[in-house]
Amino acid sequence: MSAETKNIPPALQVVAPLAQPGHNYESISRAISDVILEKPMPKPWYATIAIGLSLLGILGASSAYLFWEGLGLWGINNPVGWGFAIVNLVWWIGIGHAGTLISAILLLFNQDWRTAINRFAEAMTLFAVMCAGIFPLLHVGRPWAIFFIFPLPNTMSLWPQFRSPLLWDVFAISTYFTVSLLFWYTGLIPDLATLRDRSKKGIGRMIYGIFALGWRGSARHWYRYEMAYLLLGGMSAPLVVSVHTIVSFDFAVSVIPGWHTTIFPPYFVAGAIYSGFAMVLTIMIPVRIWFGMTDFITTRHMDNMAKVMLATGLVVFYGYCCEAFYAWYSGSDYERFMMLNRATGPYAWAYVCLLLCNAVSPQFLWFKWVRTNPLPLFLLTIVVNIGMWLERYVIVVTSLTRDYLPSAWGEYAGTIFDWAAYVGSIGLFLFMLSLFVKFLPMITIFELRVQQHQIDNGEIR
Amino acid sequence: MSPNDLDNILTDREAPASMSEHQDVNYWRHANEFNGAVTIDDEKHREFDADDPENLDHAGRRNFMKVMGASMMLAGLTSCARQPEEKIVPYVKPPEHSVPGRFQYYASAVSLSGYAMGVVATSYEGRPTKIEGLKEHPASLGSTDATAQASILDLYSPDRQESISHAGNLATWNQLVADIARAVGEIDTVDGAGLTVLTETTTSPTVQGLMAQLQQQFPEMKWREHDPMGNNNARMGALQAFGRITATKIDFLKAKIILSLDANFLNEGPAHVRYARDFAVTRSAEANADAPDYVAREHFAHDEMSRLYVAECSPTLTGAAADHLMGLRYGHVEALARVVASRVGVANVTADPEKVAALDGAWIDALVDDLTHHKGHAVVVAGEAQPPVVHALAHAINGILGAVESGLVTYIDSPEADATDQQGSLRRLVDDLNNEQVKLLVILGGNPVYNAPGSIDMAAALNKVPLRLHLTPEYNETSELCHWVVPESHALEAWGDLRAYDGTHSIIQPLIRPLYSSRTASQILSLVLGEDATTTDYDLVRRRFSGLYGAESEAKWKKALSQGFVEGTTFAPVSVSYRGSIPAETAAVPTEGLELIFRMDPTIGDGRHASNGWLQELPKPLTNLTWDNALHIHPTTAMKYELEQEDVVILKVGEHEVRAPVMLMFGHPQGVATLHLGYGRQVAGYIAKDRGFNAYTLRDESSPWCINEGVTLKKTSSTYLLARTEEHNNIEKSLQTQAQKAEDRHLIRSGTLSHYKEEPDFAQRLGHHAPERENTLYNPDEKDYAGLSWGMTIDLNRCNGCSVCTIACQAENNIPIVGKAEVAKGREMHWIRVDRYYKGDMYNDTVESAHQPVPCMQCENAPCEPVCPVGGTMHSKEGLNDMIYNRCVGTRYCANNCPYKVRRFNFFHYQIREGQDAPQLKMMRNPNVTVRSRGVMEKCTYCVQRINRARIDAKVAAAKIGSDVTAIPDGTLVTACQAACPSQAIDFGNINDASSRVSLRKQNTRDYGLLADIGTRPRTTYLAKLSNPSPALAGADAEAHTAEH
Amino acid sequence: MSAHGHEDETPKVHGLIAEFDDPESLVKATTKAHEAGYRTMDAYSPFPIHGLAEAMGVRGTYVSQVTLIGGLTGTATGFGMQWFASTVHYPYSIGGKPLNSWPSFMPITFELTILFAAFAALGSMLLFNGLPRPHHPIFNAKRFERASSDGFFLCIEETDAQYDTDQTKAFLEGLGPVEVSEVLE
Amino acid sequence: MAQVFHRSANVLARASIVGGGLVAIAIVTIASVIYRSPVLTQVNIAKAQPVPFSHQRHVGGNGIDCRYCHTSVEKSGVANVPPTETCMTCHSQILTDSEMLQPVHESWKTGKPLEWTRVYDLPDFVYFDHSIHVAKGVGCTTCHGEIQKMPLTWKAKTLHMAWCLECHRAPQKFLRPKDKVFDVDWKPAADKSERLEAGLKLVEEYNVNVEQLTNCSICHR
Repeated sequence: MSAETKNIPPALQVVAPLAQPGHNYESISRAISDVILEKPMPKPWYATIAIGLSLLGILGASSAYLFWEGLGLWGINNPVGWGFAIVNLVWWIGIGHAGTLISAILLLFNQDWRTAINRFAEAMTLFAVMCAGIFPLLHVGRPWAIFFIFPLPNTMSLWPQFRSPLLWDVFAISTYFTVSLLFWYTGLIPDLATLRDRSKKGIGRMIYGIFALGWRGSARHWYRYEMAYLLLGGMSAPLVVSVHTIVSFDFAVSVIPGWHTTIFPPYFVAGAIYSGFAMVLTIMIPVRIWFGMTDFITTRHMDNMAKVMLATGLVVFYGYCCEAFYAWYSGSDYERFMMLNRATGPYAWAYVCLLLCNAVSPQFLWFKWVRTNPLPLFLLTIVVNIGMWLERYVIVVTSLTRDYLPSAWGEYAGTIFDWAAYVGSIGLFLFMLSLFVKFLPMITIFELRVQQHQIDNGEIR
Repeated sequence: MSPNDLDNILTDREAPASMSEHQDVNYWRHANEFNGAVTIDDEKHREFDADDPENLDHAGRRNFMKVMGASMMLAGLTSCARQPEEKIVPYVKPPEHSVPGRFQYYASAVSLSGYAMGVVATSYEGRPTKIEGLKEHPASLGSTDATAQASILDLYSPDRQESISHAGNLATWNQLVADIARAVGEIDTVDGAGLTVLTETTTSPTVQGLMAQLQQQFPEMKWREHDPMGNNNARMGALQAFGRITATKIDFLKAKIILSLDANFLNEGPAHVRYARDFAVTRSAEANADAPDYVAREHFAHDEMSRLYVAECSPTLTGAAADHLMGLRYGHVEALARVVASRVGVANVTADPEKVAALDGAWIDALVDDLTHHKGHAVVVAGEAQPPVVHALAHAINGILGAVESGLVTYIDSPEADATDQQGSLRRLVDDLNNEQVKLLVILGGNPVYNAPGSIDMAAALNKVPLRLHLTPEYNETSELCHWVVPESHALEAWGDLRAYDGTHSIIQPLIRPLYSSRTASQILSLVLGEDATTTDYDLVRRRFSGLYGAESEAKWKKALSQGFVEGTTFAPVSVSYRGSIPAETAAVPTEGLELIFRMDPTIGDGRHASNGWLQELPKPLTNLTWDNALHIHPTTAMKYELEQEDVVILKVGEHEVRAPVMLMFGHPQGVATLHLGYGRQVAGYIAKDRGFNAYTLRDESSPWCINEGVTLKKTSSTYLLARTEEHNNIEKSLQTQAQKAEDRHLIRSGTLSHYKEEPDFAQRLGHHAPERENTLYNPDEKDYAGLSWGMTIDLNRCNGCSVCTIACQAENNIPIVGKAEVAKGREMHWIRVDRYYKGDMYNDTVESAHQPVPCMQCENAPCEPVCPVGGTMHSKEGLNDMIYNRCVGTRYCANNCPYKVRRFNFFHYQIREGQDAPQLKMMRNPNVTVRSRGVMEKCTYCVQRINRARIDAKVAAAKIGSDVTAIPDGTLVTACQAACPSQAIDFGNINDASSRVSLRKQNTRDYGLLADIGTRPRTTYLAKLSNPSPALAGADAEAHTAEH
Repeated sequence: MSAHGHEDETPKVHGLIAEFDDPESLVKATTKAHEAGYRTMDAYSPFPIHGLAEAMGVRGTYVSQVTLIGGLTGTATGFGMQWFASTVHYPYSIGGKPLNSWPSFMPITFELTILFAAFAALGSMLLFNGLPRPHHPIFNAKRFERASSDGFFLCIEETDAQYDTDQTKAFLEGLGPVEVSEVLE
Repeated sequence: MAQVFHRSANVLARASIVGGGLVAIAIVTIASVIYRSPVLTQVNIAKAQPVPFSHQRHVGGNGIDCRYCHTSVEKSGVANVPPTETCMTCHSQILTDSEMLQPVHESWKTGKPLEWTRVYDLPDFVYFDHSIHVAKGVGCTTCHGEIQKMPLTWKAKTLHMAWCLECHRAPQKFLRPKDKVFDVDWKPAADKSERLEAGLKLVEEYNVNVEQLTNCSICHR
């Protein structure tokens, strides 16, 4: 069937195509499943998993020692009760948001270009949330009593305290993880069937078979399947917004100057998407090359993601401005001093860096050249990742070191154990990603087929 | 058992006991009724069996992984381990009058630099657990100072000398007896020539009596005294003024104008607790007599307030309390004394005009004017650090000002056992030693090798003595050089007696048998006397007692034991006459070069408390420094020497030198530097060893308090961490910002008396106002606190910042020390801290500072509560902000969200860390307060254990008589901090009872809530601070004082 | 064909299967089959094809309704739990807030709504689809592995009222398939 | 194409999904059952003691009042375990040469205390006060069970917090007239409503501040 392009809007005619021409259903299936079933893993993959594993080791060792000795090993103190643990938690959760956004919200907005990247982004979401999930456990003073925060049957006839934002977090994050997992798995079922049918080895075939649940591509099944998939997407959209809103409540609900502000929910969500897209790109740019996915993940995708980053980056910048403005406008000495101290106090360096990373650097994304060239874009995403970590650092630390009573002011600096936990979590992330690309299709095959079908029909290009 | 039993939040396994009505004399028992006294073995037995939670503490730690594994494995539903089996070990014969599980109270006394401080000691199942003030005792009036509070820790200190040793080997009492007998036998032949007894300042009648016996038996023996601080200048001053040594007693209740010549009378000296109390009374003026909480004062009108002038060369809390403060060099104090003396009309006193020129004329004019216009109500107090002549001048001025007639100043015979010139005494001792005239040296307490002035080589001198005995609570530098080292009994485990600053004869009675093979000074003396070696401390004290009171001694003794002191033994005034001869002024004061001032350390004293962790960790007033001493200098002076905070400098005087870290201190006189004595111990236990530097080595025998010539200061490249309980980066800048913010936020509200009279509610007008209770989404009436409802007020006008509240709280609530490193990280655990804020221009020679004790505010809208995910902290019906340790998982969210930052987190298991893990420390713990484990948040709950005890007792009592009113009489239930506070700044009680003291205080127009503007509705509120500047000087000062406007 | 050999009685027939080489012809064929009155049949494709199910006369599914019910259950559970715990079971005063401070209960209520709904959606989809079903006769069909990459199949099952081996085979061949073959149980 | 799975796999697959759920529930249930069982709570498990002291004999048989030995129960938080002296008040006359009582006589001679094994052992952060409970009409047997029937003493209740709260939330269900506090044979009215009514009257009469009883600081400090 000829690719007639009459009904393509001229604007799209010029941009890169969603997929390189010359593919058909079979070639698509092969291209992706062969990575798992046939081809050997590229060298960089071995490097990545090695790094991941060693960092993971650091995480294990440092956590064990932490559990044994106590939180004193960290830099936290009075008045700074929260440090790296919370910073990392918020950072990881934020990163997670891109996945759900791409798979759910773009699905609802019917954005074709999500097809090639949503599987990967969703996987990232899951792993990011896992990384975030380890921090509450490390963070509490008595991890062996952490079950107190779940509404479990107990002989004390006690309940958790439902007014606490931390408890909201527990529910929000665990729900977020579960739903993302279901969503992701639902998307996987048909591809697992493909792998089942294409793999020769008995064991692999077995395992893929088990998880494919006996999917056979029946029209009736597809019919309900699409309905369920749409519903899950519909639910994930508000969920993803709620999660970072609730995370921001940890701060917004408190009384601490610089935390107690209503701007946080929207500006946290924007920041989350911002950092999420940055991380997707950071991972995607090398991966598409290593695994020869350039046919399906084209500059078009990078261009679009970069645009989303630019948009959310601007929202975040707007958030910073609002913070400063309202600090002044509130007329409250506490707020004004907080802002002043942020900009000129002992942690000014962090504030300046974060402005450079999050407010200035994204401006480069106005240039198409930056958006469509892997290297500059890759570097820029790294910068943004750092910037977003600093943002949380600034929020947590500057406010706590200087709040109401000058006599109770303090200082904070992470110790080696703080850093160990942080890089350790990155190790976990890399390790999980490596396993993912090794054993599961990194691009949704059946949706690519749909896309191919539409391309063949000239509905899109 | 629930899983949280498993981790190690555990407490001494006892049931609640009573703290109620401990003022009631009948509650105290005679220790000699207490003959069933438990020995250390029984104690060990009871303490360290499985029944002791602390053992489980360790177990808990050992099984930590198991426990964690367990709880996690079972998803926290259950824990797999069963509560370990515990034993109950009842008495065989129970001691009389003891009810298991209830406290018993004994009236006794502790030594305050040799003088008596009356105390009530609490005993639980035979172990002392707490010390409170003795209401009827003149030196206490129910309060204590920090050292008295902390002396309970000395009893259980792991650094105590436990057994008699000879040349470093364990020895027995009998070997000692034999050896001493031999030595005494030898000197006996020559009337005791060669026998020397060295004591510190003591007032013990028993020791006095025994010494008298000794001198009788051995006419040639020598009694030498050395006390690194003491009050020798006062003695010599009296001698100079009156030709005889007397003690000065000041009745501050009569004092309207006070001039302190470098005297820190609020925090130092044998009477400072009493003086602080009386002074506070003279400060508590009220705008109108019908102020609800106004208490009439004998010599003062309701709106009248004393005025305090302080001239000092090193910042003290007395200076901080001053209405007019003058910082000057050491020598100028004498100049000031002279000029004041001559101007109030003391005959033939001259002042060097050159020096006078260096002083602030207006200041002196106003002062002299005040003094002369308040004859009979004006007093001059001279500081121990000042030379005798200044004391003499003070006596002269007081005479002229009629302070003596009015009874404001009373002269009495010194209560000391042997009031003598200790400076001379030390010199003679050293000469004797060096001339090898001493054959047997008996050192009773003290540590001369460490704390003798550097100009004396005590070690070398000592080594010339053939036989040396040292009676000491802990093994120290002196013990190291002595053949015999005998552990000295603690006041809570031995019989003894002391006199208070006014001569009151106080009895020290034991609550427990000596934990170790310790002896008392009296026992050693009786040994030297060759008495039966089994003579007990009890025998000796009784003997002396009957010696003093003859026939009626039996009755008096019984009464004294239940009262803690012998009634009517206050010394009668002696009439003395001023000899009117003040020698012309001595050498000029060098105004160039660095001047070194030596001061007793504010917390560990002259070093005798260096092994006390509580005092080491108590932030030193004004500097918030812990665990160290330093070279305190003004930032400007520092700039001159290009020094910064924590730089290490080498101070050299003569051939002696020390390496000292620099501590910048606003308000410190320019060109002057203060060194605190008492640090730099080399031979000591874990707590004291190698902390700070030993400033004694720079000290000179002839002028022990100041060196103003030949001081060289060399900056080194190294720095030294000083652990302060406030933020560390750039102290100068941050202190300024802090001062500024404290001002902007109206944290400390203060005004002048005159302004207060015009605008009685000035404090309440300051700052933003708390949101109206109605301004809420919710129904504001849902919370009502019927029945009991607790509240607290802290009167900033009374508080002088002495920090005893912090230690009292630490003792009452089993609060651990965390050590220097942790303090430096900002992890100190004190539940009530004393905030210090500077005011005005920080770079003045003197700077105003205010103090604010901050415990938990028990906010009604507590920000900490809603954020806790597990309900580990919530509100009680009595308005308390409860903290439930065993529910806490340690998210630290509550601490973050506390605007007052009064919550404390156990970052480690501090209770069993080095220096804290000694088993005997467990005997000290308050059985009614949970010992917190690692990972748990903790904080002040208004001593809820005392509240519960009082409530239960009241209810049980009511139930007995079938009444339905369970009244807790106002004032019978006091918090630990309130009980200890010398100036009674803290009031606590039921705010639903309109007549309770605290309610009345809250109705005062000076009452305001800290940060109330953010809507926390604190239950602890503050009363604004007042100052009373002289109208003559009002100009500049008044501005600073009312800077709030 | 796995059903062969190890069963001694002649294997049962599952139905007839026709393979087509593109989505469009599969849809056409299915429509025709439905018009011809065939009912017990199913079409198989490597990706969802719009109109295919409709062509077999599928008219809607209850997945969405079940999801809604799941969601509402979640709401009830979430708020109910918090309300019961805070006002009935162990009421205590927290920071001066009322026992039933419902605004603070909203976040958890919302999260549980989503959680329950998500499980309902996936669960009902699997349930109605009769999954998991690892073994299915259709897998016996020739070249059926291509149904998960590029094969398009229509299978009229033996249980269909109109099913007749010869006629149906003829009918299917009339639809222009690549190949028609018999599927055994 | 060949089948990947055998027919039986279908049943297996569905079974395992359902089974998974059931197993999870089972684990939770079993765990909490074990947790509440005597294995951990030690309820109804008699403890070996140096002397096989029998409340059955002393209370049930001889009808000795609780306070004769546990003297401090009305005055103090702890109801003391009696000193050897108390035992000797009788046993210096009775059973003076009994093998069983050897340890008691031993202790009396040597002055070395007996070491009893604790039966009722609250977690150490719980502060229970006997005096107030006794004063407000909580009978001994309410918590200590039918002590007069115990040849060796055992724990009658779990001492779980939930158990404490049963009474702290609704004392009317458990209170008894003060004069019956030490009466081990006292039985509440058989009829439930009658019992509650009586209880409510006592709560009123002894003015028990019920809403305060659930404050955390009442038991935890």
